[in-house]
Amino acid sequence: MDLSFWILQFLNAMQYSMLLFLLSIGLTVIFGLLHFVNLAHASLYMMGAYIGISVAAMTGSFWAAFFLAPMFVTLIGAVLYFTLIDRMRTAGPMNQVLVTFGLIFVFLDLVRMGWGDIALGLDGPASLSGTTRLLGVDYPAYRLFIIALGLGVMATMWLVLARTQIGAMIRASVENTNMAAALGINVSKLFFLVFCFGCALAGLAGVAAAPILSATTTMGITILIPTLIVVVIGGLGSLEGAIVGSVIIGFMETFGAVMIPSFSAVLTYALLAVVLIWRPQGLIPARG
Amino acid sequence: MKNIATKLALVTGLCLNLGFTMISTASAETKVGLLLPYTGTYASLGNAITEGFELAIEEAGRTEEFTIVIEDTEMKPPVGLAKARKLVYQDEVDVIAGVVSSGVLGAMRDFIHQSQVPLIVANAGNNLATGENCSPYIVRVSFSNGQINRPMGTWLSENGVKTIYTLAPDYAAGHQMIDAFTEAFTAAGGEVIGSEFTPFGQTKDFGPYLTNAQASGADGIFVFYAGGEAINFVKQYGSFNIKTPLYGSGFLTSPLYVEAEGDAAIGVRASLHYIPTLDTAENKAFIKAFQAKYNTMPSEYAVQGYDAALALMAAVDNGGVDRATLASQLPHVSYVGPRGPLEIDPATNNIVQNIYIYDTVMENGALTQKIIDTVPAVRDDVAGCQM
Amino acid sequence: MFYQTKLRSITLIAALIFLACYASFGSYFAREIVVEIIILAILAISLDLCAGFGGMVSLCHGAMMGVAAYGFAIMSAKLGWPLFPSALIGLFAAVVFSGLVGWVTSRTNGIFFIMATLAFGQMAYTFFFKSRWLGGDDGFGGISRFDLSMIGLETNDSLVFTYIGLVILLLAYGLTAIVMRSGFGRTLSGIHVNEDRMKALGVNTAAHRAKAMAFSGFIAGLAGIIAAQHTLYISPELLIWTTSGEALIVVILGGLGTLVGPIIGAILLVLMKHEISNYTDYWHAFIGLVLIFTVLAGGRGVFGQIEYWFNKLTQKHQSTTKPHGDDHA
Amino acid sequence: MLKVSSLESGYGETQVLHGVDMDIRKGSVHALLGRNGVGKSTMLKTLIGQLPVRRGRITFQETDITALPSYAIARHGMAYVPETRDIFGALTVRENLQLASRLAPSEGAWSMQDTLAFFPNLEKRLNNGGHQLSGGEQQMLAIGRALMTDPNILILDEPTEGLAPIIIQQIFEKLLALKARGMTILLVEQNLHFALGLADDISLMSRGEIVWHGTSETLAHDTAAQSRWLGV
Repeated sequence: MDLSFWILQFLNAMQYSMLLFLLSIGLTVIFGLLHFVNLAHASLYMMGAYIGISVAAMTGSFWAAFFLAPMFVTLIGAVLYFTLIDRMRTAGPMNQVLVTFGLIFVFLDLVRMGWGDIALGLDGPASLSGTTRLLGVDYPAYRLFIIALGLGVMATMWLVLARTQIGAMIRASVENTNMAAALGINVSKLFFLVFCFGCALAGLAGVAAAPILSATTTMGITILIPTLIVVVIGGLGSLEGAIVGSVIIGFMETFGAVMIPSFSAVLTYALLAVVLIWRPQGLIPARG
Repeated sequence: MKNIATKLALVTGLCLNLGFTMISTASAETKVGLLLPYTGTYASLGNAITEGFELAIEEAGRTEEFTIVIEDTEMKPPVGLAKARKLVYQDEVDVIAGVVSSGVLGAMRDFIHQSQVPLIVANAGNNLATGENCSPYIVRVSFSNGQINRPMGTWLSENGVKTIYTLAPDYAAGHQMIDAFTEAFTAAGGEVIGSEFTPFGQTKDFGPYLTNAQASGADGIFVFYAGGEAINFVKQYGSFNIKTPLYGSGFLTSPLYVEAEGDAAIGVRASLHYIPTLDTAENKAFIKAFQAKYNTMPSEYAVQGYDAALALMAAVDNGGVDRATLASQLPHVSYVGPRGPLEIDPATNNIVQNIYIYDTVMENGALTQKIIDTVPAVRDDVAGCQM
Repeated sequence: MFYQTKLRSITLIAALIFLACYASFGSYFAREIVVEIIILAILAISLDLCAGFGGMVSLCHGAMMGVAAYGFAIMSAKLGWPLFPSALIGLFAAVVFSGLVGWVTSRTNGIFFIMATLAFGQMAYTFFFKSRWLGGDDGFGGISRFDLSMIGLETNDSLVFTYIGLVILLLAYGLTAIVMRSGFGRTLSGIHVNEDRMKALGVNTAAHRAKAMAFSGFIAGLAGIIAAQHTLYISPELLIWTTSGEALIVVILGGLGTLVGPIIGAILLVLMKHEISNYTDYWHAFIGLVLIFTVLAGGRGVFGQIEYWFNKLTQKHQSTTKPHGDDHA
Repeated sequence: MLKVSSLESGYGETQVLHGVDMDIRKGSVHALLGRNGVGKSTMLKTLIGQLPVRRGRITFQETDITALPSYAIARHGMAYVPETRDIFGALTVRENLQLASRLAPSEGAWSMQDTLAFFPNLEKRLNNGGHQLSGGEQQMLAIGRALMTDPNILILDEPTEGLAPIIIQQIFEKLLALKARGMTILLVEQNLHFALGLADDISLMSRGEIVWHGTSETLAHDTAAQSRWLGV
């Protein structure tokens, strides 16, 4: 267990944290602004992976998939928004959970019809296929790319939220929708844009994860629980919460797997239970 | 496949209800219940087994002779048991074939034993089913978890691998596979210097485990993973550029998934009971027929379904006409199939078959399997089985 | 608050008679289906008393059921205890587990409560999944059914077993209805509507919620005992969160907070699943669409909607029942 | 300038406003007075589009805004300072102000400099979070934020509530200054003296209806109306 071992595990933890972050941030921002618990977010992640695989198969280019899949997923999200999400906004969390739970089933079978039951894989870009030397260890370049992507999205979102007019508008709307509207902010439009952005991130996470994880029909349901745990531990609706939650879960699962493997299966659940008993609103809840 | 079968059944049922029953009582046909998952994680396995099964019956030109009733187990033990009861009591099948998950097999075991309806297991590898919990009515034509892995343990040790690090998902089958390997490997003089079980179905990132395995300094890593987890594992192994060679249960680089694994699968050495590149007349004919019908390469699961049907037909040919005679004939089946010579061991009712050690290689721009060695006629110990 | 209205009594009796007839005159598999409905209906009633009256949407009801089933199976099949004491121990284990979960999660609400119960349920699931002694994910068999031969009942006969299941379903319903109608049930509804006010009235709301969960655990435990005796085999599948999710679908489909609704929901879901899976492997999508439609149609559920129409027709008696669907919308 | 006729509105199943008529002249300060719970805040919320109009009509500067969403009404130049002030605590004072500023301000619009000049107290708090302000500062910010939208009418819901007398005096002077600049103001107030000192016109509300209307001078002398409708 020398230093390079710990550096490797640190990078593993970072990579997993960033993947969780990409997924949970969309979910949490949508919740924070729309007060909508969108369980189908995980299905959009799955759609990102499958659409990515198809686009890559058609164009022969990973990067085409990387850019197009999130767009397609956004399109799906937009359709969902106008058919279901918008009219469910005031229907209360219980109904939202149920409707989007129903959507998970629908997407599950849509994927089975479209792509079949056999697990599929996506090849990462050739330029990132090898390993790169970093901090004295050889680490898969694609995984570094995921880390960079996560950090990049994180930094961009932080900048946009903290430093721009639209960021201030979003923060204001999260805190008090009515007051924001009374100041002339078109909150519905803002909601829609943020929802689309969240969907794009889910699709991005899906296509970005596909070269590391395979695409299976159950990938949406299996990622849903860790994503929800991240969001709930961090505090629903807050960017900081999503960051803290992803990093905690990513690091805990990674180091749990290495150090106390026999408990790693329950570690996350135990942490979730402890956090909710100790701080029922999560670690960094959103204002409002 | 199921759709067509059920639609046909539906049409017949609706239009010709009376006539249908008359026909079925008129001819001396055998009624088979296919009990497989068609939804959930194992749906692709269920479909592959069904394809193999139907191909064998069709090839033999005996579709008139066998009525197939298909039921979905959803990989849930209670559902599997309920469907088994339905097949036995309501459809009154003569024999049941299928069963993918060991949990479903475990749930059905007592019921099958008591109702004395023969069951041809076409996948579920639980050692206990042909060991401690064996039954004269349960015959397995697929494999046992131990059978696949023991030969690899011995073979690796004999071929210069001294230390091994093992990884498998943390569930019953994972433990059985690794235990069998470890036992054989240690018995042959090797040493397992590290072993980890990853949370089943939850593990997405194998990075931490791979890093651990590499750090252990073992001569090789031996793993059992199947399905989506196999793809993840092999791809992640490849991306870390790990120098420690990867060995595994052959499901790891099954032809069903090897394409999704891509280049990372090259050089992985594994053991399995069927390899599509097996150079025998039986296998070539089988592959040709399979490709003609389904336009895809058969997997080991398809072969298991195929052999389930072959075993059934052989038992019928030897005089099996009803539940009791089929049950008594099935353990005495032996023939040469796509995977080579095979027979049922009457002591355990488990299959006796060759285990192939193979490498996944790149040939003419496509991934394919190269057989390195054959361990002939691998037979399980009686291991507490009392018929 | 719960009222045993005429409509509910009639629907309950009609549902039980329907199930009895379906089992008696249907094919063999009809009995399997009816037992499946009974197990799901009892579990859904147990969830309805938490979610419909206490506002506690739990995702650990499968685990509550599973703990009872495992408790019973371990005592009887693994340790060789007699069946009835084993069943009592199973139920006791479920009550303790549920009460504990209810107690430690009593400060959480809404999605946080859902997630907290999910966490505890999944921990229980993982415990049994990983237990080598209990066969891990493969589970174990060797369970037997109650010996009721002294009162002339052969429980191994599937029809008799189905009838016994129906009786237990009726018992579970009756018990839950009585408790929900009592002061205990009223207080539970009061906590749901306004927890602070109940606190101000001197109610220990946390303890009350925990007790409600414990009682719910008892009812779920009944489902677990039936499930174990039905399959004579047990595996962790019973405890996984999707089992709870299915129960929740049933409650919503039938009508939240009505206790009769869950029975109707269970009948509908199970029959629908079996009918549709005869035609297509893609029945999940269908269930999903039904769920979406149910919520979009007002979220009252099938029975809740009927009750709503019925109450509109008979406005005179408007004081009796108010569909709970509205409160939770 | 702002004309309301037969307005009906409410929450859920309860109707609060039962046909309200009002006419607010350009450049005037109009006070809406009444006891607690008669529907004054409901009236304001309906005007700015937070509550749907059930019946009746709202015309603002010759435009029918009855069915417009809240944000569109705001963009027509109606600015609202709620009773609870609703400062965005997660935003800094500067952001609270910038948020309200129009992307394309009209000629002579309230700029950041104008607002800060008008409320010098806010200038040194610019980088503080909204949640760090005192009650008086919050009220200044709420008004300043409303001004940043460059309004044609300023709607204030009980601006003096919960504030110390010295702060109330400051607010009073600020509103007087705004009036002098020609700003149209609709004011809901509990503090009669505050209202009488500021308003030109007064409407008294009771049970969701306007029951008395006149100039503030008339009301000042009509003790009967005061005691009947305001309980003074």
